[in-house]
Amino acid sequence: MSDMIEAPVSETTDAEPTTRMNMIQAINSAMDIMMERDPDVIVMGEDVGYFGGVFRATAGLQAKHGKTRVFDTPITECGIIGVAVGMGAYGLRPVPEIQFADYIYPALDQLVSEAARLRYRSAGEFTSPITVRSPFGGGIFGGQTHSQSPEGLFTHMSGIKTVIPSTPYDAKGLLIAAIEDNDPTLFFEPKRIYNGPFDGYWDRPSQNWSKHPAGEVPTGYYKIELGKAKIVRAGEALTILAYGTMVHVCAAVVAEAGIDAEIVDLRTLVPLDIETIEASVKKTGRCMIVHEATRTSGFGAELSAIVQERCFYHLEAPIERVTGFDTPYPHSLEWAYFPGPVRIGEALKKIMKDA
Amino acid sequence: MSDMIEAPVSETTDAEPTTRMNMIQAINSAMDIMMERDPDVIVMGEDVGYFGGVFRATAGLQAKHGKTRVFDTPITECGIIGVAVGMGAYGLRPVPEIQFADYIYPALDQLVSEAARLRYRSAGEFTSPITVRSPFGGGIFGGQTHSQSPEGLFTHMSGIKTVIPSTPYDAKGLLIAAIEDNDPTLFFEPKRIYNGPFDGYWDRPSQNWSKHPAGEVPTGYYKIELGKAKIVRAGEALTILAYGTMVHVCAAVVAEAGIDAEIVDLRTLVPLDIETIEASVKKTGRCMIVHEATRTSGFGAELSAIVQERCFYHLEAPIERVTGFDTPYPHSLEWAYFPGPVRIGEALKKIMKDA
Amino acid sequence: MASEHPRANLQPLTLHIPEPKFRPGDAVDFAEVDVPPAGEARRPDTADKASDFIDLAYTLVRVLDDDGNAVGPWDPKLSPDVMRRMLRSMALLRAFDERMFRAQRQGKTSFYMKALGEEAVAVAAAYALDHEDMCFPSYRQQGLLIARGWSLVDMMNQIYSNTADRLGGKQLPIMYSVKEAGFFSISGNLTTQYPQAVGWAMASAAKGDTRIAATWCGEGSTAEGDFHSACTFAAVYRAPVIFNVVNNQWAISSFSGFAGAEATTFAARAVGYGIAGLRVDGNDALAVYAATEWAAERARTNQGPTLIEHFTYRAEGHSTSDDPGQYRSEGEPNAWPLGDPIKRLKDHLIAIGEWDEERHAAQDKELAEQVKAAQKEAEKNGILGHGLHQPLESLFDGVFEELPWHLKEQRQQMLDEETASGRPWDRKA
Amino acid sequence: MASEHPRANLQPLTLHIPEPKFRPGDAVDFAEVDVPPAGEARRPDTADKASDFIDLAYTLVRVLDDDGNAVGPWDPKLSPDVMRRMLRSMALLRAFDERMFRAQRQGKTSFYMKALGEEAVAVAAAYALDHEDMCFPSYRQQGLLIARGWSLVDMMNQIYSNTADRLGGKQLPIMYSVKEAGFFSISGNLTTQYPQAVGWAMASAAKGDTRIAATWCGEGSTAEGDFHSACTFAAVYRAPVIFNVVNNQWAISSFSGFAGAEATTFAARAVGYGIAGLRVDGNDALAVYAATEWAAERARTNQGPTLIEHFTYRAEGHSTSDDPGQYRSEGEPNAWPLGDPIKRLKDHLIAIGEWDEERHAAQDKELAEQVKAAQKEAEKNGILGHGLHQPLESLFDGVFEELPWHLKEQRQQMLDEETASGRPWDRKA
Ligand SMILES: Cc1ncc(C[n+]2csc(CCOP(=O)(O)OP(=O)(O)O)c2C)c(N)n1
Ligand SMILES: Cc1ncc(C[n+]2csc(CCOP(=O)(O)OP(=O)(O)O)c2C)c(N)n1
Ligand SMILES: [Mg+2]
Ligand SMILES: [Mg+2]
Repeated sequence: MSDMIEAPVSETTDAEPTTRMNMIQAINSAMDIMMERDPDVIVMGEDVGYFGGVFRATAGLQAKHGKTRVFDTPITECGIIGVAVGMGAYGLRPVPEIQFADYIYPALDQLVSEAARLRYRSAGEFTSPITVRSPFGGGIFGGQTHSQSPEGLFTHMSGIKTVIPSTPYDAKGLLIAAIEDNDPTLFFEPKRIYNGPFDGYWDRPSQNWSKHPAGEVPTGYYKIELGKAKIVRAGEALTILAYGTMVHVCAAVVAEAGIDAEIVDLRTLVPLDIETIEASVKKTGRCMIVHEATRTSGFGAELSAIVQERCFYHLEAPIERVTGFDTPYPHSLEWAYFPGPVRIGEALKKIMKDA
Repeated sequence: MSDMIEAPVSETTDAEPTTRMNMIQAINSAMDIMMERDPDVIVMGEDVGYFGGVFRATAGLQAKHGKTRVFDTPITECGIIGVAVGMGAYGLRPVPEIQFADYIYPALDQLVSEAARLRYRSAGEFTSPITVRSPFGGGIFGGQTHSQSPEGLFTHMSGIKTVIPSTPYDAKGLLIAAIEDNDPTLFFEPKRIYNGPFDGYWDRPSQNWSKHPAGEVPTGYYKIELGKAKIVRAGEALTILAYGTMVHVCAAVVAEAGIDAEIVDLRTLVPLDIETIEASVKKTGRCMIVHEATRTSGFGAELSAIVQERCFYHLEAPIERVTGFDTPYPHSLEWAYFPGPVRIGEALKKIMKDA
Repeated sequence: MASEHPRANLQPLTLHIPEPKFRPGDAVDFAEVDVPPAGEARRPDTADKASDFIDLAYTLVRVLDDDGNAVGPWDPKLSPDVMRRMLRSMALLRAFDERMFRAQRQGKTSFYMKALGEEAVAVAAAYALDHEDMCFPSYRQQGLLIARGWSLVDMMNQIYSNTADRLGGKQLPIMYSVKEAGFFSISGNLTTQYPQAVGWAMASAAKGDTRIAATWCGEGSTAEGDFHSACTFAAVYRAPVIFNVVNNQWAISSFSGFAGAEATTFAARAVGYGIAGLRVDGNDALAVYAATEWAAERARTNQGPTLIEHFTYRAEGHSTSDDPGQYRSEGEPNAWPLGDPIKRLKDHLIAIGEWDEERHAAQDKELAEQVKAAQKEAEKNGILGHGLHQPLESLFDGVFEELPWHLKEQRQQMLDEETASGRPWDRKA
Repeated sequence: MASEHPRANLQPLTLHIPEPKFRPGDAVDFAEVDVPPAGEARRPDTADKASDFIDLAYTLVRVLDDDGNAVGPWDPKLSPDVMRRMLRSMALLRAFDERMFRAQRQGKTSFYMKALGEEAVAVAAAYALDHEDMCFPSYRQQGLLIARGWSLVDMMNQIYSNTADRLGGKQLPIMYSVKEAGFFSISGNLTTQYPQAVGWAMASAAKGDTRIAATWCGEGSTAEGDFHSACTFAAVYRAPVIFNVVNNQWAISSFSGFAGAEATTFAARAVGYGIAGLRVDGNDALAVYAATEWAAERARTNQGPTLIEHFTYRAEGHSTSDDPGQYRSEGEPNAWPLGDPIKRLKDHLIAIGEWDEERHAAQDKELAEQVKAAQKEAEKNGILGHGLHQPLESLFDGVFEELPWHLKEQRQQMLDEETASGRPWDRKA
């Protein structure tokens, strides 16, 4: 399936030289480059310092940029974000890590009531140019508290942006854009595909980024504009909206099913690239939305609502949501929860029924 | 507008005698009765004890039921909910208050990762039969942090129920049902209509519950099943889905516009009364969703998505969402934010355009 | 393992619920409040280790004695001129509060909060800090702005959410933000400013800057998790920050026992983290000044954070939405043993021959006039609820640096609504 | 106000970033760790006020000396029989950990966490508590279950998420829930159990019950806001709860300095709240027992909460996902001055003539066999990833007491998916 995703060269502003990176390395490179370019960028979080993070995303950064710019923190997500907001108000550009997205809830008040609201309530006197990185999503037998996909929550909160990459190339370019952005951004990293794209067939051998075109990543600086989706597969039969891991799962299913789907990788949930979405759905007349998060009030609900509002008269079948179930993330039945190829395939059949 | 909302007698299980209550009194009565019936019910929260709550919802309860059962707490929402979870695990049935829904975020981890997940993760060994009461919504010049409507967030969280009354009668019956429920329930109280129904015309004189049929409330025990919506106005032209304050605003607008709308007061967001919704939309072919919360990923998104999925072939016009804007809740421009009669009226025109 | 306590022999447990000494109708007697004599507390060197002066978390640093003398090692030995300016700032704050409280009662705005009886806490701290130091206040430290000479008219514009409100009517009255005066945007959510102050201080230290941060919260607010996060971070990185806990005995209707005051002092929290802690007579402007100056000196010399409990009393209701007569004895404010901070500093200046009652009365009159004039000026820009003071479209300003398409659409929708409606809003008001 | 510190004269601030003494490759010398002699700490009466024994938060309660004697006022004077049972529980825990760690390495489950080197903390506490007292553990107190005689097979079933897992495969391995053994459901989110324990204890007190609660978290986890909420609530209502802080020096890769250990002890947090605090040699089972017994006595007599810091050392990696060789010196575990808790209790029993090396070796062999047998038994019920051990539809059990329609629909959807698919899952596995 790796060659189903287009090579990304066109977006690169400064594309040479390139090298093979997995998503962790690409994320690491984005932080490294931004710390080189901007002395105000600092990296902090639980275990991110000497050790380099439990997923190694910050490996080597402390040794290179020093302890004052890359450091471990106390285990208080509330404190991590609160302190980052204060640093942002001073003029720094903090990149805090929340070790797992499941642990972001203690920080919610500082994110929602503070980071997201500071510019508004102070009429721009103070801002929160912070980028919160956090691995999210399941499929790693992580159980209830190492698997959640809470991205939908943040899309309901005015004043904060939400970004989710699906490849090393995008991860680096988007993370650089997020760090440069002057508003708070949540950067959720699909940990299931840190090492390689996952096609959703958990019982098949896993792949790695070295054979994927988007695993070829410029070593230098480049960025991908926030708010721009990417059509990873052009098609006419239906539009599939997805992000993160599910982009790859959808691509695999579509390939196996031999359906001419247009797959849109949203990349940024807020602000959403409505133009790309609208154009695609108006063209295909059908829309499927796929995410791993629980169904009710997940971001798929917003996507469905907005597509319906804008493309009502073009729709030839009901918009389908394919999602995780409305249960906590289980351990042993992880693959029964996961919106994998079967669930997507069934929905595809349904939506294409009258086509 | 008061007589547009049906008298609720049919639902009363033990309806005599009744008396006039505003919503605060009805809520107070529900707690009082449950404390009388069940020695395990306890009430706690900031200022709820001696003083009886900043909105007086717990007035008199401490004097009557004693300090060990009704007490003030330290100002830590995380602690209030965490302690309530522990009490629930012991076997009590706590009814904690969060003073304003805007202050629920520090408690999010205890609500989402603990209260909502305890039954699941312990396979039923431990449960969280807690009912979290919290005033929500704006229209009282409360500014950014006394006006928010965060209900949508909780509907995304498996394992928790969300209930929102729109009348004193419902408030009492639903609160009793929530307290008796063995799962955690968020009970959001639309503070704008504590004293009387608000029709959205902020520049007209305000009403109070004494003239509204649903202000006639049984003094004794009764409950309203969770998960059951209520048709507050039957109609054929379109279906309006709303809850809390917005039920009254919609009723007023519909009356002024002379449109034969069917207004469904959801009353419980999770679990949703899909039967009533589906039947109504299939009948009318049009659906408008109204809430005060910010638009993107609000509960209206879920409603729109689910209605579209189930009623696609019956829809004669796009489903319209009428909501607050995607901004923080402002102070001076409160009425520009509020989805009042004009916004609703414009949407009505749009949705009825081809009818 | 053996159950060594057979249950039948055990006494039933009981739950302790704190109860304040006095409720409405009770006669008040504060004799149990421990007030050590002024001048008694020792003053450690600012280079001393926090563990060497733990006792200071359990006493009261006091400078002004009952006879108006400034005594003991904490006497900051301020010039009469500085003290007169502090006195003036406190009096101005009180006059401002009085007038704005009344303005709310007159329906000119939606909300107000006074600092009556605790004027010294913010004002004296502002004098002891550098103007460049950054303050992260709660909602009751308007004294910082007044002491830093910020424009009363500007504050009132915010209170009225009027056309000249720099915050564009977006915030609840009194939730100021004044970057120019080193005053961070006030949040409605309690204690969130604490870790933010630590972050600012850490940033300052990381950059080799010389500015420090100071933050304030009420005793009730210390219970929030943010307080703990802040203290932990500050202890770990030795952040140059001053934590002020304004223990004014009440948190809306809940007395300080519900924040833990029955068990120990709030300054003792510092001991728990191994950081410097001081307990100060919050109604003694010279003590507040001295403690702040000392803590600032520690911060500036990389000795790290200091937590100062200001022992004071909230002499008014919590806010204009509150009626304290419902839950506490009306005798409390007057019986409070630490007196009135303004009167105490005034008495001292008089005692040392640098002030007199006549000048004070004249000053009060002058300040009342000043506030009145400011109010007049501010009201030219409008009062809340009377006309539309901000362009409707400004509702969307500042959600993000740049408006994304969906907010542009919503803004247009709002403008169309207005056009379509008979909405009685005057765009130009 | 005058800026009394012209900026130009000020020294730039610096930010302190804690650094552990030793990193990979460093030779380890723990000479700086202050280890007071066993028997030295005084033992206050359980009725004493917390403020009367603040010193105990800064020392180490120790009973077992270097020669295997039990000395001083904290000696709980346990019968040899009880001590032998404690020793056995600790050895069983170690054998269990070893085997399950290996099972994870063999791919039989997804995750495991050892308590190596800190066995005394949970085991001795379990012996000192009543069986009916309620425990709110973190993920490293499996020793409580073992000491309370809970079934190893049942624990392993949970670790394997197999057909006999009472938790239906819903939880990560080791996240036990055993109501019958007074062991609360473990959460993956750190420190959430702290306020829950307080709530349980408050409920017990409100009901006039006689049972108390105990809770545990790591030193790293004390930084979470929940810790603070819990201590505040417990102080305010004098809840009958024991707070245990297991200071094993490391939080994954972060040494205790990032939780504030450079500034003070973790037991000192108790002082901050005015509650009782003890600092205990966590590798001394008799000291842990004595401290827990003392704290339980306080709780049972309405003296309120006690916070006990257990000074110990995490001798293994954080979990099977961790390689401590990446961030700390491999010499640390062996150099740790407080020794091995099992060896220390064994030496004591030998010193008093109640045990010998031969019996110990025989017991170790017996326990290894016992664990092996249990493992065999448990594996009959399946291991993770090999077959479907739970009915698919059980995925939906327990989200709510009763399944609402939308979950019923989703359950049906899932079953239909399975039917429609060639999914290689054996429904009956
Ligand atoms: C997170 C949060 N919870 C609750 C409130 C409601 N509230 C506003 S002020 C207040 C009391 C604060 O008391 P204290 O900290 O003592 O400060 P004081 O008002 O005495 O200055 C409360 C409970 C809030 N604003 N934010
Ligand atoms: C809220 C939350 N944040 C972060 C984590 C990730 N995490 C799991 S264990 C751990 C370290 C805990 O260290 P400590 O409290 O010292 O306990 P120990 O592992 O040493 O027993 C961290 C950061 C988590 N599980 N929950
Ligand atoms: Mg107070
Ligand atoms: Mg640890």
